[in-house]
Amino acid sequence: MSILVDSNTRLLVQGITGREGSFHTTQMVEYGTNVVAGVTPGKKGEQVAGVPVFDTVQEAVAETGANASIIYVPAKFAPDAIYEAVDSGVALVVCITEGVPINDMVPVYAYVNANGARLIGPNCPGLITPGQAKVGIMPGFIHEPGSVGLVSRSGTLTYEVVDMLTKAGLGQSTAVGIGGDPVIGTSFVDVLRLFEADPETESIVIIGEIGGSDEEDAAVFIREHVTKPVVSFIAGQTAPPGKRMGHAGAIISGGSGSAADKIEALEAAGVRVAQSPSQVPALLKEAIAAA
Amino acid sequence: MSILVDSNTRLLVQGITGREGSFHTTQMVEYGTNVVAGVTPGKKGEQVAGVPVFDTVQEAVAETGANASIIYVPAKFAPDAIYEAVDSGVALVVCITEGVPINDMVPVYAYVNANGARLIGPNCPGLITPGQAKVGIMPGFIHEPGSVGLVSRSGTLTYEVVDMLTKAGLGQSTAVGIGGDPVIGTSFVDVLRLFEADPETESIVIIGEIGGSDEEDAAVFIREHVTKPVVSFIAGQTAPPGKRMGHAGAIISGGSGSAADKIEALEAAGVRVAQSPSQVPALLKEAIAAA
Amino acid sequence: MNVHEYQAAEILARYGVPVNPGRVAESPEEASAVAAEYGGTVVVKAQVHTGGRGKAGGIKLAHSPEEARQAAAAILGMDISGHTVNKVLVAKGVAIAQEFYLGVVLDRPNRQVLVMASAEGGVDIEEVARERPDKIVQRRADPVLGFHPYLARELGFALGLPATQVNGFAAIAQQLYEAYMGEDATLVEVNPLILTEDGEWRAIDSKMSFDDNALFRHDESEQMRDFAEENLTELDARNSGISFVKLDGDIGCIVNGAGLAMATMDAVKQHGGEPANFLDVGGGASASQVAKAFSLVTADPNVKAILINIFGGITRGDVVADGIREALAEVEVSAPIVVRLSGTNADEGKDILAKAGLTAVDTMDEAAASVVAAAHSRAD
Amino acid sequence: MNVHEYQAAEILARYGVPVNPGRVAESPEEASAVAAEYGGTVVVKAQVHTGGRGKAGGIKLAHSPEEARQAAAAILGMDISGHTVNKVLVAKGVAIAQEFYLGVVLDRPNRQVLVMASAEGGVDIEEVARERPDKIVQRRADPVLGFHPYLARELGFALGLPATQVNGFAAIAQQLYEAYMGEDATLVEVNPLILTEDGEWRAIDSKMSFDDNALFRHDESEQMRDFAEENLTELDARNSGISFVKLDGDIGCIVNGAGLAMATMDAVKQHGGEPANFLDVGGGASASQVAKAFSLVTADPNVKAILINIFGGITRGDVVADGIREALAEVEVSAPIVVRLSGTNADEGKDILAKAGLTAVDTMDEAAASVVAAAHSRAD
Repeated sequence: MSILVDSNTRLLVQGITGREGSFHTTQMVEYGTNVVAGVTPGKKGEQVAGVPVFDTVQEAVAETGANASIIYVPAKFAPDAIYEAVDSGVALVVCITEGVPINDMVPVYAYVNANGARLIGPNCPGLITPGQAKVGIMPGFIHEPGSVGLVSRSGTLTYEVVDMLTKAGLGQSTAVGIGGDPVIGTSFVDVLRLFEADPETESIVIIGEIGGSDEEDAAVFIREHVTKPVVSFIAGQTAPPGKRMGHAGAIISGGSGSAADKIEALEAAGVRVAQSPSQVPALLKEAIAAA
Repeated sequence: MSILVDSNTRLLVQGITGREGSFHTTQMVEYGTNVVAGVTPGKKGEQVAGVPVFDTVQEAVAETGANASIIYVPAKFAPDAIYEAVDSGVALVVCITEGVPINDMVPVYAYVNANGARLIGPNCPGLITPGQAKVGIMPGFIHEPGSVGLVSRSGTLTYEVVDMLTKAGLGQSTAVGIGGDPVIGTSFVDVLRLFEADPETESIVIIGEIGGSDEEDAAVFIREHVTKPVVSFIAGQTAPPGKRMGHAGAIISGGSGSAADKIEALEAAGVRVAQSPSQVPALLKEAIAAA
Repeated sequence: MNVHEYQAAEILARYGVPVNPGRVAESPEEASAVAAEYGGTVVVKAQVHTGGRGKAGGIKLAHSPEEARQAAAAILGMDISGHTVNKVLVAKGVAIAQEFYLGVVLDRPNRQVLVMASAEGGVDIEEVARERPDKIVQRRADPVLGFHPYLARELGFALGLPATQVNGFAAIAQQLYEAYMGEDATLVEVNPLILTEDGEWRAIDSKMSFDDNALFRHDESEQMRDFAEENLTELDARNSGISFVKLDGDIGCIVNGAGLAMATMDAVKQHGGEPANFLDVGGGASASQVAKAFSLVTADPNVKAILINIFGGITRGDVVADGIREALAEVEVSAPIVVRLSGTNADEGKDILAKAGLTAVDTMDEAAASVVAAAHSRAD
Repeated sequence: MNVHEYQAAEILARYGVPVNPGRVAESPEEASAVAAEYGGTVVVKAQVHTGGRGKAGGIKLAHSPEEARQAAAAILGMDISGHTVNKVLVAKGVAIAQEFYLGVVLDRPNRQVLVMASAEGGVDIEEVARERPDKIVQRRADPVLGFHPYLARELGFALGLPATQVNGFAAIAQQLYEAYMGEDATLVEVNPLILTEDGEWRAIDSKMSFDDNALFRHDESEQMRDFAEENLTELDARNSGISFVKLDGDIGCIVNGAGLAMATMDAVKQHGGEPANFLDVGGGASASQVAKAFSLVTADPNVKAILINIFGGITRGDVVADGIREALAEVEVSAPIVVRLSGTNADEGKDILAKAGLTAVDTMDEAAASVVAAAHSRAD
């Protein structure tokens, strides 16, 4: 098993003929992801990396049975693309797009949940179940199948940690980048719940960063519901308050959202928190051994 | 039994201190309805017909356990009153108010249903379970407890029919006025489903009128799901096309919504359709005898 | 409330719809001047609140200012289905490559707003809906989130538009939806919406109706009301809280409640009479309401007898009877009056009426039979 | 993006909020003229994008035009937490009966918009939230339907307002919400919102921040940007797609990815150094991006050494290395450079760098240790 995506995933790419969309479709197909369809309005009949292109999601789903979608359209059009996917019955929607206005995401979030779908992102690298499906922009080759469930708000920092895990012989069940924006579809807690329930995930790594209180919420959830060993790293210990650190969500406001608070909350929940990404594999082995 | 309201109904009146609200509260209390609370912002601490007044629905529900609400506020404020009731956990909301803009009711309808509540109206006389609860503006004394379930889009026309039923010895389980607007919370079909499931309702009377296709939908539902005898009367056989007959919904447009179409559909579903309200009791007795 | 084609076009233009240029004219000279300004061919169209203008000769092509003058002269003053033409729209001629239908309406059964389109434009869409329903494509707007851009595109693709024309079409579909919501319309229709030979979208004939319940927040729409097109009696009635619709018969009806009023008209008809009107005095039925109702009904010279049908509910029968008595003291009514009074305090009401020389009956059928007889005896 | 108090007040006034009269002045003379026009007492307030103006002496009462002139003279040019005061707001004095807090923010955990109020106005609301959370009342707007009027009234009643003041308060709460949504704000705050002795509501101090992601649809907000308040280097960086935040240390950082950039700063600190900046070159890391990053980092005279940390993902290590090489050919960099290259094509990248005279290390920790050592050796 694994969570959210696997070899049964039939992936649709929204914005497939764009620069990003076509590049990453090729990458995903090369990785072995079952990419069944793409959508770009007006480009029906074209192909990208051997994947047929349709005008609408509805049509693409009807023709190909796509059950997951990844979105590479510009920020201005991303909310519409999410609504189109959900309304067409796509159960898992991964929005890579960066820069979507917060006020657009608030109703999107409510709608996706009310309709029983799941959104990952926006402003995220996507997710990967090594050896089965890469649904995102992460470099596939650094991953290895295994039993570590990884969830992160970041992109390259995740790759950094994954690379270290793989080199330490710790393969991954699924690695999920939930995105760095203030309003995202899936939270740490959502992913933790899935990892806890997944028999193939035996330990968990959480890569957090400053801003918001998702890590604190995760700590509460871990204390109450997670039985598997958990290790964490929180980026931004040196970030000054009130400044946005790249990610729209990475800002310490009014004294809340600091790395210190998050680390304290996680440690109080029994999570081993690494001082640097390089410590993660050793801490994880320690946690697994102690479990 | 009965449907929707009975002696367990704990009624809240929104707009209780207004002219309409206070008059009808008195009438409902005199009928024996269990009116537990009223709301008019800023009038907390007052009383109307012995009923305590609160500033907000939330407070009224918390203090009195109200489980149904009736709304007498002006059209401009009625949608807000419905949202307030639903958000405060009131399961049944009856909106008497006339003249609510259609575009305001479209999201209200979706919201009420998404939240598992039920709305009757707007622009309706309310509903009554004789001898137990009068939740509306109908004259109580013409009703008699019994086994006829009555549902209607009209006000005084319903009273006309109820009066004849009572005089003919045919008491009512519940009589529901669903309202005359194009967008109403509860349709004929919704009420028919409840009557069909209610063991104390043994026969059903539908009072329809021109406009829309609710009667045609009711006919389809009756054919497929209703086992109890049904009699109907449709008002507006002489109404000219394209003109609004008082009710915002009573307009024959583009050749659809005519009384003839509705009568044809109902008769095809095995419903006896009266030529005038006065024929209803006799037709109903005939239908009951035939069943 | 309805507005004229040229007014609907003005509103839609504000929402960005590419409306075909046109100007309204109230005289042949004005029409000629507009034609001269545009140059080339123009279309002169009667502005009336009814369909079937084309068949009635209310739409004419004109190839010169002089022809436009003549066309306007022929159309102005014309009677189309009972509507007198007081204005024409002089619209620029345009080379049509393809005609479409695009409309926004309330989908009553689903309580949602529906956007409909068809490649069978320029014809009666209701006929298309009946006879070739597969030629109509439609998408429902989310009741809260609105009409998503992707839905507008889906309509365009479903019409079989070439890829290059889909975005232009989708934009117009969204503009029509925005106009529907923004103006509290009950109908927005462009028929035909065309593609010109140059591949441009143009709205050729626009139509809008508005929700009367929402006019309180649309002073601008209210100001578009064409009183020449409205039945002034109906407007007058509405201002008094009375619903009134003029009909062709000779039996005036005064009823409390819209459903009962319709049923009363039906009863009159069943008893061989023809109702002169629909009239709902509303909930209160005070003396002044009843007096107003009498004046509305008696203003119709065709009325030979009057039926008052009141079911006393919250409104008490004695109060209504008082209202009738007082109204009759104010308004002179020569036609015979039949009163039916039932429900709350009906007996007390009958006593009051008896003192005023009126006899009230108990049932609607009795009252209908009696008023028809009275009318017939006067007609003879 | 932040705006000044006077700009936030201008925006809120457009939404109907009863903002206390005030005018901005850039010289003591202008301030005096505004005071003369208003008459009576005025308040002269420093306009800077930072809190703590009161404590810093940036807010002064003035009872005459001359006092206003003196107050403005004292405040203009003042440094408040590193912000130079270039403008003051001269606001009309008002007799305060009661002070409130009213704000609209994003409730991140619930992904909804929250309206908060407190009868403890005029003080630091975050302190109230921490120490007396029961003094704050809040309601969440429906994510799709918005902030219902009843919710605004509930807030008013929860504050214990007299019945006569609830509607006025509720209207302002809704206006603030409308401004939040309409302007794509991330914060709208009035603190204090006051009741005057005459029972009138007045917004005394307004604050707004905007969602950078939504500025594309708000040219007017963008035009309110006060470049004197912005770090021009940060703005310049953003225009090149680079996220840059100036810090106080001496080790310049160039990293791909925001999370990795933060982690890199943390690693520098752990190894005894102080980062001079946060810098995320973004996804591409082309030669021109890297060159731009170099020029941003080297513009800081404090920078003693530079750490480049690249994890090649979709971005290939050899491409980044090429970028670094080309950038170094364009931009003169005197500070020592430590490169860490890992991931896709890292080995090819290292070869390229070696030819350019740069040695790349494998891990972030190594790189951090090495760059800190380099900086320290230069500092000595």
